[in-house]
Amino acid sequence: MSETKFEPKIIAFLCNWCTYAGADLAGTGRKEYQANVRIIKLPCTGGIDPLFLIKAFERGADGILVSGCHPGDCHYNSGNYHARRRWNVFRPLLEFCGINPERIQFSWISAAEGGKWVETINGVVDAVRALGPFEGYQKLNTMGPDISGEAATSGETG
Amino acid sequence: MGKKIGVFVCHCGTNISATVDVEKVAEEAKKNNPGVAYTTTYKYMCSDPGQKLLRDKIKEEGLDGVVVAACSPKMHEHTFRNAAVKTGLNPYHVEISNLREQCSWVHPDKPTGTEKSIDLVRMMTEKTRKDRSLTPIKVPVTKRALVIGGGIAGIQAALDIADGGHEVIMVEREASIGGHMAQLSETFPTLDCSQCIMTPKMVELAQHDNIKLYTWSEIEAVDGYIGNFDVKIRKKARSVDLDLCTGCSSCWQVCPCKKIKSEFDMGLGNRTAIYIPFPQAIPSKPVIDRENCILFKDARKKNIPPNDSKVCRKCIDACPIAPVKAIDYSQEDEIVTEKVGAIIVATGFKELDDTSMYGEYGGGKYKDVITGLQFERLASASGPTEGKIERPSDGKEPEIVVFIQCVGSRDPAKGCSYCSKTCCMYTAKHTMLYKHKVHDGHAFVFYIDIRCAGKDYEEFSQRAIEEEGATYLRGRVSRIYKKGDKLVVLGADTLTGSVVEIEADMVVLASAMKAQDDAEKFAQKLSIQYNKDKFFSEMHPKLKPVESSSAAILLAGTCQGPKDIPETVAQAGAAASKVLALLSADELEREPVVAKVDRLPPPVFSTCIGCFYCQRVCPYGAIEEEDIKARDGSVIKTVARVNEGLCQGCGLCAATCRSKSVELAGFNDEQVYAEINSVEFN
Amino acid sequence: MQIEERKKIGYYPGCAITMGSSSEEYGTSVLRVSEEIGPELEEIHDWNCCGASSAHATNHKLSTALSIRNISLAEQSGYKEILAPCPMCSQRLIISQKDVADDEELKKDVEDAIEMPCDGDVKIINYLELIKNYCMDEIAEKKKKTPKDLKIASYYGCLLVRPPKVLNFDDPENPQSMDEIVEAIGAIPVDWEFKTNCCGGGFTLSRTDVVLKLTNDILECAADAGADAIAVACPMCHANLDMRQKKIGKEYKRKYDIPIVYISELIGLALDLGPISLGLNKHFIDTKSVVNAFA
Amino acid sequence: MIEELRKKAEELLRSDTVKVVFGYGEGSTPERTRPVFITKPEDVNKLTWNKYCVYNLTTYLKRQETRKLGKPAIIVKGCDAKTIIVLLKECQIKREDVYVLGVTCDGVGEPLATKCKACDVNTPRIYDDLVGEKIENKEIPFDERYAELDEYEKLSEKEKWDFWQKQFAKCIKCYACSSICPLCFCDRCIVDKNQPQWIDPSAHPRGNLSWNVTRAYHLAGRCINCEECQRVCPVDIPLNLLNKKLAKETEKNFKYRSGYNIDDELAMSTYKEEDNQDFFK
Repeated sequence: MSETKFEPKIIAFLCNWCTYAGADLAGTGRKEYQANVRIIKLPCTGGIDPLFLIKAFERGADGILVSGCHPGDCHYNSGNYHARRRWNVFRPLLEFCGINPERIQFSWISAAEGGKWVETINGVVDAVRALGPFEGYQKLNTMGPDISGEAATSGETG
Repeated sequence: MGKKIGVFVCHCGTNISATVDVEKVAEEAKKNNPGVAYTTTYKYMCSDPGQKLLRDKIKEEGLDGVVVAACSPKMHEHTFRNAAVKTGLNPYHVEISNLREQCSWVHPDKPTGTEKSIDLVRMMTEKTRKDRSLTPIKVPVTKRALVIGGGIAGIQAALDIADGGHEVIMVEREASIGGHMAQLSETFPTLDCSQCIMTPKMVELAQHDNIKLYTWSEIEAVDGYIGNFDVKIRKKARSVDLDLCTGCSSCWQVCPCKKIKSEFDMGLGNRTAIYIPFPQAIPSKPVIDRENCILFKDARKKNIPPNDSKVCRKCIDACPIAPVKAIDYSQEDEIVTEKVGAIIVATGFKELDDTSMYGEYGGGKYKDVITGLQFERLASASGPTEGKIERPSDGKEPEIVVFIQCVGSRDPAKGCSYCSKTCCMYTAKHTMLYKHKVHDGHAFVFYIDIRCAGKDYEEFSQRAIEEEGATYLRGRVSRIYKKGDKLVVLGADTLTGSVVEIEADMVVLASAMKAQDDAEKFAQKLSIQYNKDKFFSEMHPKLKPVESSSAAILLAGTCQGPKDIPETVAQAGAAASKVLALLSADELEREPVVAKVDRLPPPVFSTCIGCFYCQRVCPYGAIEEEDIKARDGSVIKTVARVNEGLCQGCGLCAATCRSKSVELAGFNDEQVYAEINSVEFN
Repeated sequence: MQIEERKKIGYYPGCAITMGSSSEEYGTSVLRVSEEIGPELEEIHDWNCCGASSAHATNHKLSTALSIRNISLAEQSGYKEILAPCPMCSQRLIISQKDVADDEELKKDVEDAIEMPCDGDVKIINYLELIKNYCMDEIAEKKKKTPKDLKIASYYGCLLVRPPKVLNFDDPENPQSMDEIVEAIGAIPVDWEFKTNCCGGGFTLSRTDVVLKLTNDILECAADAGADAIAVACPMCHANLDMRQKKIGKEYKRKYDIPIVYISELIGLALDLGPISLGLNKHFIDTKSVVNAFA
Repeated sequence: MIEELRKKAEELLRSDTVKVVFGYGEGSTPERTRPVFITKPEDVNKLTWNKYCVYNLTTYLKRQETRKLGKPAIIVKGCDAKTIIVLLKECQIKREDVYVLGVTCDGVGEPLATKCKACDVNTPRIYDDLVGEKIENKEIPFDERYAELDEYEKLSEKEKWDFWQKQFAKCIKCYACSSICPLCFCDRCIVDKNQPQWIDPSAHPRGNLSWNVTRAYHLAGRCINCEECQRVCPVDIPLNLLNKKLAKETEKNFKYRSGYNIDDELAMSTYKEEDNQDFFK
């Protein structure tokens, strides 16, 4: 990444059964896409707490993608439906606080949709690149006393 | 002291190393990360020498956490975790960083790929730091099976399991086992008599030492989980003591209520109020139909115990058993509990009864418009006409019969879009049975398509057309109306593009196979899924066709979707074999990726506040309520607890919990936090 | 309560039943009955053709625009409901309304053409719906005459209940609403088979032979079921069954003398309104037997 | 009405139906009221009722110290009664363990509280006994109920961000908002969880956004709009705007209004197959 050009950092929260496998399939098919994404795998989109997304923004992510199984395909029957409810309220809340909804995107990508994964992730990267860095949030990090991630987890064992 | 983590970066031949500088990735993993005690790269980590390297280094370096940066965890997570186990390291301290499918193969630019790989390895290293040891969950197995439904599917499954040496409980809600197959006259494509092949199986089941049969009984509730179900069975009051009764028939011969429509004969014949559904019934012992028996009617009207009614006591007087009669008017429903390890659901189908749905076919008001099963009873030698084809209205032998296929099937306008699969074949069979009995008669068949895919099926339907002379017309029937004593059938022949009008003596609707009326309620009792048509859903449409969505609950026969007898029997056998495999072990081992609600020392006990959102969202009913009690037995608070046997590890509960009192093992809060926190942002 | 809820309803006569046209007795009797038992009907100002017949077969956009213009006019006058007694009209209006709701582009074109917006949710109802929704209690209350042994075959024809997905009115295969109205005025509804069969309306001028066969089936079935008269709610059905009855008889060698009456006329008779004011003198088949049954 | 209230309270205490009555008492000035906890029948004259009874007493149902007093009778306005419904649904109280003494109300506060401006629960929707003339509950159209949000929703993205940053910057993390909230009843708030520490508990601007967004989100489909959080905020952050926004989304998307119907499934614990998914790719 060059110093002058802004390269957004995207964190993607994916369900194990559909979208993670879809991203694998894109790999098997050698489908090239932009390298800005860091994937965090969870069993199900239903297991994604909005706190994860808040934390990702707080850490400096410029954009977030949440992706899981298509409605009706959830490995756990209804996890994605519950997740959809959650995002139905969480997304407008962030928007209301002045966070551009393009920075937080949702998709259904099945294990067979390697192509859709590539399209989606490229779409997210392009959209966020157009928006520019999420300075608003990132500025908060530097205001006031600095509490780094490490210090915040000081409760760890050992 | 922190963990000692080893990072093993795989070249995967050149699959990874061509576009990722693996050496640099290994080097960076160590840099600024005191927790990483050892890093290396290797050509093929998954090869035997690669695995040996992993094992050796775990031992040599004393590693208690491992990151393998290689292909997708879906490929070799299992391989590397197993390798770790051999060294004594708990497998859940091994994590995979996906450098191949999600990096080297998709980012051809080497610096870019390398940079991303460094990030990915760091994320996994941080997650590994928070990994905890997990032990597989062991679940004991009750070595008995429950089969719900005593049709051909249930009978086959029960016999297979019982022959395999395990006990089987069979529950059938009707008074006899046999199901729909016992009602059929002949079966396609061989035209052998259905009862001739069915009855021996019924007898075998009744006499099997390993099978306990509950007829006239229904499932009240199912609790528990794989290997450990508690089943409550409602034994409906039969009014007849099965142990005392010999089935001598004295009682039903004297019963004065003779005009009750026989369910077994699809309403075409009559039965008495104390009755056996059909002569070959198993058990061959009667039941009193309390709705229609005049004694019970009288007791209800006067609001007295049935024993006090004096209106009619003919059956009990006729009962030759002494000193205690086999008939007992005061019998009540009884609930029994059985423990089983696995359940086969074989609850079958219901034939569409078209009273309201098909107004254009008379909506049930024409006696001579009958359903497929009714035709089976007409054609059956044991049926109400003893096998003579006589139309219900006046007993006349019909000279022209019109068969209409796809009634209630493939008809989205009526809300049923699926194909019932068996009707093409049974309609062809009906035309043959009809022609065999009424030689001068003429059979017309209206069809959409003829779907006879099956061994010898196509030949069979061609025989109906070519040898037996049934006239097949491709088109739908728009209306049936009565004209004199004829039924005028208005239809289209789409192959000639003309309108067809047939004056028929009788019309047979190839009625659809529908899910049982109470299928939805039943599925909820068992926590299994069903589709839009209320047929129970299989776990996977291809690879797990007999498993339901709940572990150790299997599906057999038409409760899962329309199918014919051979298919039903095959599926029942498959379900039985799954049960036998399950019951072959004393204990089951399950992956420990399950949720857990925290428990803390007093006075907190648990941060769970007992709002039970987790319970409401759990797709498996795995969240239970637990009372935390003081020494004196008083309840301090009621909190949630996860039943590990039921939990499938989706994490819905954890994400729903506002106080984060529930965590999912393997994906706990600290692990996810570490992953998010370790992404390098500039 | 019901009186408060009741508002003026926009009345869309359409070409067939408006004053001076072939089926004016339908319109006349509808208005006459509503004067008596409500609800108040008000003719939509400046209404035009509904776009049925030739228009909808040749130019979808034109026919939609024609229909929508009527709806928009009604909307602007503040009506919440439109009564279109002719089922051809009510069906056209409803279908156009649905088409526009489903197709943004079409909506824009139509709005441009009629120079009016069409956003409202005015409900279009047919005559049976009007009676069922607003008048059943009033009929029971204000009924003055009960016909003696008058057996009526309710004939719905094709348009009142079809296509069911769009109209969503009554059971498309075995409708009951007209039978219930017949029963409410004290006549006897007969159970018969041809309630919803086609009368051949679309072929009335081009293929009279087909029409004769279809109408004969209907008349024959009604006669066999013992009907004294056939009740209709469609000017097209009426024309085919009434006007052609003699010719059908000749063609199929059976003498028919079955009065074809509008359901509105029957209600009017039960309310003791004058037969002439209801237009009962304008039929080809003499309606005297029906009128006399109310004596 | 005050007399009736006192009489009812006295009866309840005398008959030992309840051990304590949670009510409003006179405050230090005529414009103030304070919560009172009456345990003796002779003290019922301390109870009062006037337009300054703004706050929601149901918050005392979650507090250990007031729970210790035994079975309470609690005085609730129509708006407060909604809390009772939510607490019942969320298993925090048992119906038989609380005696709900409803009062009809045509608005409180001077000037009139915001929550009263589009009130459709003048008469409580749940109660054991009702004091005051029954008022027919109005139906208020959706738009009118959420009219307060209009001016904020109209803002541009940047204006919204700036507005809220200015507001959140004031936050001193005193947690008065969650302490007063009758529905923030966790034993351990997420902000107090430190392994890991999801939300920075210090008065740092970064934690401020996370805290305030999370607090609001945790009330999604639950908040009954009593506005207590906003009332007690020492730095005047308009917290209820966030709650109201979520209530609006919940109602719009799931046709659910918290605290209105005891038979409704809790919005965030259920789903419908036809739920909105327009924003999914």
